[in-house]
Amino acid sequence: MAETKVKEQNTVASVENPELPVDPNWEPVIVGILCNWCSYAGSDLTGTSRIQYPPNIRIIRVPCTSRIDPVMIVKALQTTGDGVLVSGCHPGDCHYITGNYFSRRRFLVVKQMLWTMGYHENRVQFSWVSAAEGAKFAQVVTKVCNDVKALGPLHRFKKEDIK
Amino acid sequence: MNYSKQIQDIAVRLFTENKIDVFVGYRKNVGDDNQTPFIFKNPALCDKLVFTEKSTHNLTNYLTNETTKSKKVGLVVKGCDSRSLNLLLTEGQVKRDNLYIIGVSCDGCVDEKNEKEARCIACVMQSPVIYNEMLGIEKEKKTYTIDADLLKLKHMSLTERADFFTEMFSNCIRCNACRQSCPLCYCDKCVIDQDSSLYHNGANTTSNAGMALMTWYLHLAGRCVDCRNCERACPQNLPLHLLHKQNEMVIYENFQNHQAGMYEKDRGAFYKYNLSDPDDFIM
Amino acid sequence: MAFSIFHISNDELHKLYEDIIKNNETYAPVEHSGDYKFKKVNSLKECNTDAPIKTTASVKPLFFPQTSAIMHYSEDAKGIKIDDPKEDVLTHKKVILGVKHCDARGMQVLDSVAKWDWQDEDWIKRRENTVIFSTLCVTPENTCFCTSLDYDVKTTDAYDVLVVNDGQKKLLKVCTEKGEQFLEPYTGVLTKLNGEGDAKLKAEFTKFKNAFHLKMDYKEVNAKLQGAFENDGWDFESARCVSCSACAFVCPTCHCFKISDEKVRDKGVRYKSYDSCNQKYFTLMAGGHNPRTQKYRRWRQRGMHKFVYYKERFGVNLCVGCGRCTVKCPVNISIFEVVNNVANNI
Amino acid sequence: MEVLLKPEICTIQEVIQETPDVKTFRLKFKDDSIMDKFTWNPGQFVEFSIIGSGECTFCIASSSTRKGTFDCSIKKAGLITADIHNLLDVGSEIGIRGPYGNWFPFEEIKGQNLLYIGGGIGLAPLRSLIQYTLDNRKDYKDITILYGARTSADMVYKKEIEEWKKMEDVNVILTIDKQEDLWFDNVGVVPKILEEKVHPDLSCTKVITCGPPIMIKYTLMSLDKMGFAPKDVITTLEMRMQCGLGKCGRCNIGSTYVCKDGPVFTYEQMKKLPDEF
Repeated sequence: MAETKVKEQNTVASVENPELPVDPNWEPVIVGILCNWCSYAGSDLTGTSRIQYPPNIRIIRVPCTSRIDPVMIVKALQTTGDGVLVSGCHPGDCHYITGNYFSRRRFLVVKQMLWTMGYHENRVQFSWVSAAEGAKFAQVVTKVCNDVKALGPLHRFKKEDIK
Repeated sequence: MNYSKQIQDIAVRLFTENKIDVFVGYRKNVGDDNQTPFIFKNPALCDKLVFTEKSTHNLTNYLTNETTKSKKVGLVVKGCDSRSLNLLLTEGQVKRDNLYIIGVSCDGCVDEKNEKEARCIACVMQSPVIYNEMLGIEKEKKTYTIDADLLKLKHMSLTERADFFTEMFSNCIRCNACRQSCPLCYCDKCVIDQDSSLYHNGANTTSNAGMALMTWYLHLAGRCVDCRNCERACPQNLPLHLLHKQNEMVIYENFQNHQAGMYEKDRGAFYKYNLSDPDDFIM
Repeated sequence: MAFSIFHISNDELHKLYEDIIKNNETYAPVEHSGDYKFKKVNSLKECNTDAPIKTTASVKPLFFPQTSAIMHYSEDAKGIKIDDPKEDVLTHKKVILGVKHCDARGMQVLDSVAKWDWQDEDWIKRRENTVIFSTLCVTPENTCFCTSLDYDVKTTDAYDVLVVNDGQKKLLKVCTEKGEQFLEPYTGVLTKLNGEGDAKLKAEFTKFKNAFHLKMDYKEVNAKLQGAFENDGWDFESARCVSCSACAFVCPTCHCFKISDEKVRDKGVRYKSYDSCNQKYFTLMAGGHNPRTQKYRRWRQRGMHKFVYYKERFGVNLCVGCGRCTVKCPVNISIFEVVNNVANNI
Repeated sequence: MEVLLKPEICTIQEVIQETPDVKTFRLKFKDDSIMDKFTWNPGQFVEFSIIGSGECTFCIASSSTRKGTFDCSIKKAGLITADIHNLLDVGSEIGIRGPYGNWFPFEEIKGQNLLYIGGGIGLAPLRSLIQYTLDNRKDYKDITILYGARTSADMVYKKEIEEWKKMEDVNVILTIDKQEDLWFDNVGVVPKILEEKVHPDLSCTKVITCGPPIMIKYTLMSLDKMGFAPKDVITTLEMRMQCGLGKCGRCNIGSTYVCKDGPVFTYEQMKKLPDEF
């Protein structure tokens, strides 16, 4: 009894749904979908430069951000992810010349659609991180991680038992 | 709005001139006043064709399946249907030479209760944008308005919206009627169908239904022409158009007022880009 | 054996229903945005036992849920562990009110597939523990044709009790031993009819039968369809089908299912869920061979299974004539129309 | 129903790479008491469940006379079979339920000459009956095995075929579709070799055949030509199945449930089915 009380005191209200308390010790799972040529190399640089960033991110490497079917983002949220970070080359720097211009359009639509469906806007975030921006990558991951931490675990539309 | 006689005459003419093998039109339903798609190869059946404000189905759906594949087809389209036809043509699903398109300048369709359909009130393109022959008077393109239901949804709080969609997905029976009725869903093997695929599962749980519908929405973003074949088809009467309208709105507002299928050779919004597309949401 | 027939006033019937709901786990049609679904109810106010058939989902999910878990499992370094099955709430003793008589018949028809060879224990238990109160429709819809098929509403024992309208009063026709036993504690409010009950029922049934728009000669259609495998009518009739599974999922007698796995990390569930022969992938085999690639082949399977094959195998017609598929079809294909047209297209 | 669909856990004892895309898995139930109770007749099939992937139907390719383990030969063809090939190795656990379906009429064909005609992976269901008949050799008269494959590399059970060849009372005829180096047996498609090399006694010979649909089609035509009565030709039908219990409706052809009334049919029975193939 005493224990639960302590626990309750330690929780903070979720930004997404104030009625749901969040345990501050809870660690989210962030699915990071990174483009091979910039962001993935950027994350490598973060590591080799020994810059600290939260270990919550699970990285999936894709050839280009335009290879990402928005369904992948939705799928990540449906299974294990509490948040998704998609990162690619800066506009104009795409290894395949125009890939990220196409994906930029999709990102906007998928972000808005998920928001309309009741996902908090911070659940899905996008960034441009070049291969030289190791420090930026650490910043981005830290920001996404903190944002999702404030939202609490994602329960909505998760795989669950039968209706 | 009644073009039954004209369409019958045209169909007879096309059959006698040997211009078509199959005709896709509407006929009256047996048993009630509604109409149903009518696909036939026998010229003698032409007199069953009708076209009134009850002709609501989008017949371009039939162009991509086996009934009409690689045959010469005569087809009736309204304004909205012609837009999806444009997309099918640009996406290489049908050959223009195989089609004889009878465009009808439409005044709006009515539903089962004889009230004008919501989509027709907000319709932007009542006259067909592609046709061989047009019936009725050509009408001007109307200005885009945001869907009233969508606006209502937008004013809800985040949790209310989430509840709304959880409710919607939990009512879905996953019969795939929406996908099958959609003229732009022509894939031979749909990613939703593949059992034990990475993305989808056949079991009907709320999350699986949601996943399937979200996939469908995202694959139709920038291509949906708001014919609402899906919503009419849904046996559970789910408000399927909402997220289509949402995507349409985002695309219209952000990508140079793009509306799907308005011109011949027009591609979906995601097949092109602009250097000045918004990216302020990206870190 | 002749079972009792009772007379009861509308108010008394409501009271009887209230009593039943109070004493039993009861399911009845509950409205949800215009549509009715069978759900557990706690009072008569929540439900509508006279819900129209057009908008009422069939009672099938109470015996054969759309999705049910076969097993839960987990996997670790030691191997696979299959969890013990959870309790099946549908096998509890329950009463269902307001079942359409065609639905009840559908459940009876499905008994034969559940009970041949391998015994479907769950189904049998669910059936045995359920008392079905059926309501005879007042006016048939223009899509219904239940009276044209191979069973007689007058004599069938697909339901335990049938409620028939008789002016201001209701007739309760008990059809099975189970129904008789169930009604025993409630006989206080019921007036037993002897000779005149049969006559009254007969009049009501005749009235009911005459009200139908759709009528066919079942024997003739069945006989003609047996030779209709190569009939090109299937092609013509199925041309406008969009190959969705709405018809199968709302049908009270479609019983095909698929088995699919869903695993996240090391835990998973195996589901059994509805499937439909109208889908292209239904018979697709590994390696790409598919005997039913064309729409007309799939429709032929559907039509013939409903009207010929099942009868051939189990002696009953699979279609019960509720007309739900016609109502829910995106392009208004009516199975009545299709089988009649094919049968007469020689 | 849910209880009937629950599998028992099996461990893979051995994996044999037969051809580039066929592997034979030797299986054993984790629980020995189930293994003891598990009996099957040649021609029956089991449902494989790969945890996380799904279920798939395979016939048992070994005879119940060789107890202790059972074999299934699997060709990589679809999603689940690809998972089987890629994910499973010795020691992996899978679920098995079964055996289901009917079997080759091994009692009725006693005292007869047997002619086995197999093509490609189609030897797998035959192997179960071949093993059975070899183990009860005295009950049967002449045994002829005609086996064809596209190339010599596509032949399954190579070791076992060599053993059969060495047996004096078994006549083995092998063929491949096109001539290869170092191939000294017959060349040509199965129906052609059948007509050329096999001269059976029509009065007391039963034909048991299994293979790809196109081979079956022409083999049946050849057998007709040779004068076999349809009731003497036994074959297996291929149809997608899921439950194996005659409930799920997937394998329905006419009023027949292939999973329950089949998969073994005589040519005579097959002719009566609606022509869906």
